[in-house]
Amino acid sequence: MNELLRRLLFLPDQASTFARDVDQLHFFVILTTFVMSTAVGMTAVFFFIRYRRRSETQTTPHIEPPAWMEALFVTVPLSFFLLWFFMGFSEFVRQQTPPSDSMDVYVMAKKWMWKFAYPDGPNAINVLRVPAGRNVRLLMTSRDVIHSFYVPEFRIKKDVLPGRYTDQWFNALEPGRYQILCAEYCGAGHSIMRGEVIVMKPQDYEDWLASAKRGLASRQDGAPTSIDFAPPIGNLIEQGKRIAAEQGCFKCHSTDGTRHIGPTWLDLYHRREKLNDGKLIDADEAYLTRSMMDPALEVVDGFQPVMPSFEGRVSGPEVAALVEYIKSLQSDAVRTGPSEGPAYAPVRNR
Amino acid sequence: MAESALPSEKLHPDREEPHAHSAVPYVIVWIVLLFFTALTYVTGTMHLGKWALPIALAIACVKSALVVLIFMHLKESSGTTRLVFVTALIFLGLLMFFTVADVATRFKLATPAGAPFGTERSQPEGLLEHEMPAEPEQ
Amino acid sequence: MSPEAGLPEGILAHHYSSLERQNEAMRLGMWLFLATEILLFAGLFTGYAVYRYQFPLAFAEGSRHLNITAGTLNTIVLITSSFTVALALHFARIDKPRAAAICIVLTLLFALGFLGIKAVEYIEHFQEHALPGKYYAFEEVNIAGAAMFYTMYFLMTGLHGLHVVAGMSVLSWLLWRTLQGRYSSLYSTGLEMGALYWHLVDLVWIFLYPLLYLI
Amino acid sequence: MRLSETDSARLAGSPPAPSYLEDGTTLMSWLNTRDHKRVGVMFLVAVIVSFFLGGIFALSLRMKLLQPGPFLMDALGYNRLFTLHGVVMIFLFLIPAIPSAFGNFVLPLMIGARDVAFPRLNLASFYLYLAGAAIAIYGMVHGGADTGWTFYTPYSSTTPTQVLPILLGVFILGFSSIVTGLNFIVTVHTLRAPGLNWMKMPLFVWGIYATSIIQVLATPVLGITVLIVSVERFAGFGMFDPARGGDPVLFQHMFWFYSHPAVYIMVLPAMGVISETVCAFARKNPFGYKAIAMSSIGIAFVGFFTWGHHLFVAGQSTFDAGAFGILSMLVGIFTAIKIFNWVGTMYRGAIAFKTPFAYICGFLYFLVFGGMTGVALATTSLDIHWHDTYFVVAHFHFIMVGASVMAFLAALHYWFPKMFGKTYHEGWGLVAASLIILGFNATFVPQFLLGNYGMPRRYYQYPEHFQALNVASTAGSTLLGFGFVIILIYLAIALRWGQRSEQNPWGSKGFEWMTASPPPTHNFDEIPTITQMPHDYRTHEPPGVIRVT
Ligand code: HEA
Ligand code: HEA
Ligand code: HEC
Ligand code: CUA
Ligand SMILES: [Cu+2]
Repeated sequence: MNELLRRLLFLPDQASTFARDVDQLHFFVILTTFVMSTAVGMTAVFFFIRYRRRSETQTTPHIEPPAWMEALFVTVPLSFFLLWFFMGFSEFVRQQTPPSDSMDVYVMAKKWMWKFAYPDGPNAINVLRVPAGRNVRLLMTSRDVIHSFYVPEFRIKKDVLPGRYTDQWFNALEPGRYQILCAEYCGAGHSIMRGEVIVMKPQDYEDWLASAKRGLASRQDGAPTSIDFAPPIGNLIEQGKRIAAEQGCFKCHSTDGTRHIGPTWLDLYHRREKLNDGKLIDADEAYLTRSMMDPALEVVDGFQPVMPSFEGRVSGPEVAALVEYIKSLQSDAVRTGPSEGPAYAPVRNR
Repeated sequence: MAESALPSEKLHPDREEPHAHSAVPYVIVWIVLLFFTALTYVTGTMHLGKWALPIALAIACVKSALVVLIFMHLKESSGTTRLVFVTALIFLGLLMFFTVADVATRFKLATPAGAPFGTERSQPEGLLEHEMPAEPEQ
Repeated sequence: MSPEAGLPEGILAHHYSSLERQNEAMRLGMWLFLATEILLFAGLFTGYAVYRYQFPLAFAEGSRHLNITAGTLNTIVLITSSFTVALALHFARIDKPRAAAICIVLTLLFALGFLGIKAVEYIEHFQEHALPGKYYAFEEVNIAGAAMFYTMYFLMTGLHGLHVVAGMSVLSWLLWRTLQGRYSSLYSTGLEMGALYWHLVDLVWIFLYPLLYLI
Repeated sequence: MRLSETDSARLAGSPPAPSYLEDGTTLMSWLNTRDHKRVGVMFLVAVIVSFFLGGIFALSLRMKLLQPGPFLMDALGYNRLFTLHGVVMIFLFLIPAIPSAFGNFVLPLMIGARDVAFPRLNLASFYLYLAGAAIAIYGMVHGGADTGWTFYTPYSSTTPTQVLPILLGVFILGFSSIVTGLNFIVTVHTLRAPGLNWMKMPLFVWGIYATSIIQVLATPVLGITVLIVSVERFAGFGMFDPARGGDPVLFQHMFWFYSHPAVYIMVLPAMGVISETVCAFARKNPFGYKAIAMSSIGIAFVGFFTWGHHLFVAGQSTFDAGAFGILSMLVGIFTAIKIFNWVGTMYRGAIAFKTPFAYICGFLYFLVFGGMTGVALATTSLDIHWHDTYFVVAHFHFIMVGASVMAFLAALHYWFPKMFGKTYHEGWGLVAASLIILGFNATFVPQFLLGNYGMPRRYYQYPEHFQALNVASTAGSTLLGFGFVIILIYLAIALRWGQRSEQNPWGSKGFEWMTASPPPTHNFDEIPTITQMPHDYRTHEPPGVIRVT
């Protein structure tokens, strides 16, 4: 029965612990909807047939409904509606309350990609790997505008807002691959802001995590996945990272906030950078590019003008990739360490 | 086309405003308003902490009630106009109530300390990140 | 047409059965309009409430750095102008158009005074860079949410200021009509409407004053 | 039984007054009119033009969605199109459609008034509408906006498209809406004919009255909201900008505080139309007059308490979600009361199946289905899956097209003879009606399924497994489009070459039929005194009673 209705209504697979419960109520509500609208429509048709106008001068009796009937009009729908509300709301509260043993993953959304960071391990772009059968809590924020993290098979969705964290949780039943869709309009790339949840056997997941920690993760997720729609922008960032490594930028620049020969790239984009002549400057794309082409022109306060010019050494697209990569380095995107950062506060009432 | 007016509704000048012949109530109200202004100023500059807001709002409500009832003649107006005014206030309260309730009942997680400064354009002009004062505990 | 003796031409529209009806309609319409004004400000009050809830310290700090003297003075000025406009209507209704006109002039002067004081305050803010949103660079208050306090401050006083200006234009027009002798014990609805609007401007300020300056 | 006989008997000798259409035919006599009927007609033309404009946008959207990949236009083009479609359909078409066009025309007639309370303001409302439309269209031509009709921040405050003129246009259109509402409330309060007490008022008047309450009380909040976003865009005040400590969810609260009640602005007048027409075609008194009248006020009031159901997954607190969830359930009840009473009205009636009646049947079915899916969406846990998918799109098109547009069409056909004194071709009317109802189902039923399937809305490209349903939907929308074109054609023919209609071709006892069709400029030679309930079909007496005084 469940399977039949699910297919009839075009509902996707039920791949999380919520899905079945949500669908059950869904069937109840939608079937009632069908029954009621058909009943109303049919009654109208029946009345039309039964009470056709027979002459142009026909008169009709004056009929007022008895009070009990009006009461019925109120109480019957109301009891249905309230029943749905209570059933739905208890389920809703369950969905909004992550269990305390959840495993945390940080999600950062930006135009138009998803970034995942595990508290103790790697980051990944557009691919979220989770073990089957574990409670997973996503702590989500956005870099720019509102996005919404949606996995139809899990029946979960939650807006991802800039400037604050939202959370949601799920427990995937079976290993498999499921699409992540962005469900809040966020601009030209909204419809291709897709990603993938890869649900793995718990053991596979542990293996992957271990290998990722050994530094292979970036290679794994950098390679094109089976999702053909992976937005190019994700690749641009990966490219930038590669170029930076090839050009030796990392000899002088760190990406984790530590000061080296050059300033760190972490949070560099749109930083208000103070130059050695005391001027404040907004580290926008133009400035980043200038810094590569003519580093001596604007020297950051407290640093030596030792950076070589890369004019002619990196091509236009490569500069773009580098800038894109630097832009992607934002501290709350890549949060490492135990998940007790600013986002973490135990959910109350538990 | 006034001929068509029903005879019972003949044109006649305003005959409301029983008190309209005296300006005394206005003067009294004015003085009372000034008094309350002084009162709210005094209590306001005392910084009464938790009580500051309720007291200030209570005084403001009394003041506005005086303006509305006497200056704006709502006291003598028809029931409909009163209803209009009250409804507007109800909806004002409604918007404020549920919106503030939302912010007030969000889980802590949703608004982590300093969260508003968690994004790229976050730093106030002229300050570098490490110079930024942390948001005080509320 | 058989208007009451002395009633100026064209006051009673053709589709009303009596002047009383028409006045009632005008009054109801005006109150409905005032209701829309209240809800217009409702959005800003809600914003204020939300951010005050989120940044209590910044709002306290911000409000302490406003010029309380100016604010209080403005409150007194505005309340008094409300009083004079009420008197204007009163005098018009007891057939003293000269007195009414003088009261309106007084009201206009008070309104100008209000704007003047407000302008002084604004200039101060500009000098301190205590400006809203992205322009905020006020050295003395530098905690999270301080810019938001000034955003709300400028939005609320700005919108209120616009209403003061609108009210002044209405009052100037009413002054003209009063001098023409349009308002008398027979008919004073136009003036009444203008006065109602001006009282609303005062009403909004009665709340803005404690919310912005005192807490 | 026609009033014109009594009229002419009484007025023997004096020639009948010219109709409002003949009272001056120059352009200026229209543009500078104070006559509520002319203002109504001008609004009618304007909203129909807007509807076709929005419809063309809709068809282009549907054409693009034939293919999952890029097709016909680029992403930005698509995003602009659905924004413009939403803005035009809602602010330029549906909100003014019934109140400003038909409300203006028939409301004063129904309450036996010579005009609305403030005729000049009424004309001003029309010009505000034109000004708002002009500015919005300027924005559309110069790049359009790509925010969706909801203008969510911070997207709307940062996108480089022309959001500002559109916002400004919406702001001005809001004023137009407020002015109309204000005018109607005052009209109903002060200009009812003698004898027409509140409990005798036609149900359409109740519907418009309730709508006006919402227009007056909700629209200002939209005004201030779009104003703040505008300030945000050109001056960076940051009230909704998270980078400056602002809360984007606050914007959503303020937006929906207007826009949820606004959906009742769009449906209450439609319900009023149905209350009138169901009585006229079933030739029956309204079953449960008081229940229908009072539930309009109920919707207007409780409709203000449910806005948070658009924010269930937006990061609103669970407390608010629960509160708004249960309050949303209460609104449904008022609609249910109305539906059951309309069906009850048909009981033991004398039903004539004319074109408007076809739309009534469509309306009933679509409103129940659309409304109940609304309740389903308000069921918090279900909304998580459905939010911002095509299920929502289908829900609101079921109500806004399935119910409101059907009611608009019913009104157009029912009052066409009243407004223009012409009759249209009944056969073509029924053809178009069936085409529309069929096409409508074919367009939007697949969208429910798409939503279930998980297709988010505002998607330019979509995963391939959604294609079949999208093609079905597009096919349906073509049918729908043909239906509307047919209507346009036969009504245009009727206007030009149609037969003169009788004063009261439907034999209706709605009070607006008390006077000639089309009515004279001053509406009534004598202000009637109302002694009976509207739609009292126990006798053959003409609607209302004229007492010579
Ligand atoms: C005219 C327009 C209109 C109307 C009248 C409604 C009416 C309702 N709407 Fe709808 N809605 C929209 C237009 C409308 N809506 C739009 C435009 C959106 C999307 C906006 C956007 O995001 O762009 C939307 C979105 C929307 C959402 C948000 C979905 C989401 O984004 O996640 C919700 C959620 O609760 C909702 C609920 C409701 C409810 C409960 C009603 C109720 O008023 C319905 C009441 C009616 C009934 C309930 C039917 C009659 C009942 C019976 C006959 C009872 C019989 C039953 C039994 C006996 C069991 N609507
Ligand atoms: C009153 C409101 C109203 C009305 C009447 C309609 C009418 C229609 N709407 Fe629209 N719609 C909205 C309000 C409305 N819509 C809103 C608010 C949104 C959300 C916007 C947003 O996301 O911000 C939306 C979004 C929306 C979408 C989703 C876009 C997306 O999310 O990506 C779609 C897609 O199918 C759609 C389709 C249609 C169709 C096919 C019609 C049809 O009913 C239209 C029928 C009319 C015609 C077809 C025109 C008449 C005929 C001609 C012009 C002649 C030429 C044609 C032929 C000869 C075939 N609408
Ligand atoms: C020899 C060391 C060195 C190498 C190699 C180097 N840089 Fe730098 N870079 C510096 C120093 C030192 C500064 C700070 C002084 C200045 O602004 O010129 C700097 C500044 C910058 C800035 C401006 C940073 C800020 O905080 O304003 C950017 C952007 C930048 N480098 C990019 C690059 C890129 C891209 C590469 C590789 C293609 C690179 N750098 C390679 C030393 C280096
Ligand atoms: Cu991200 Cu839509
Ligand atoms: Cu809603």
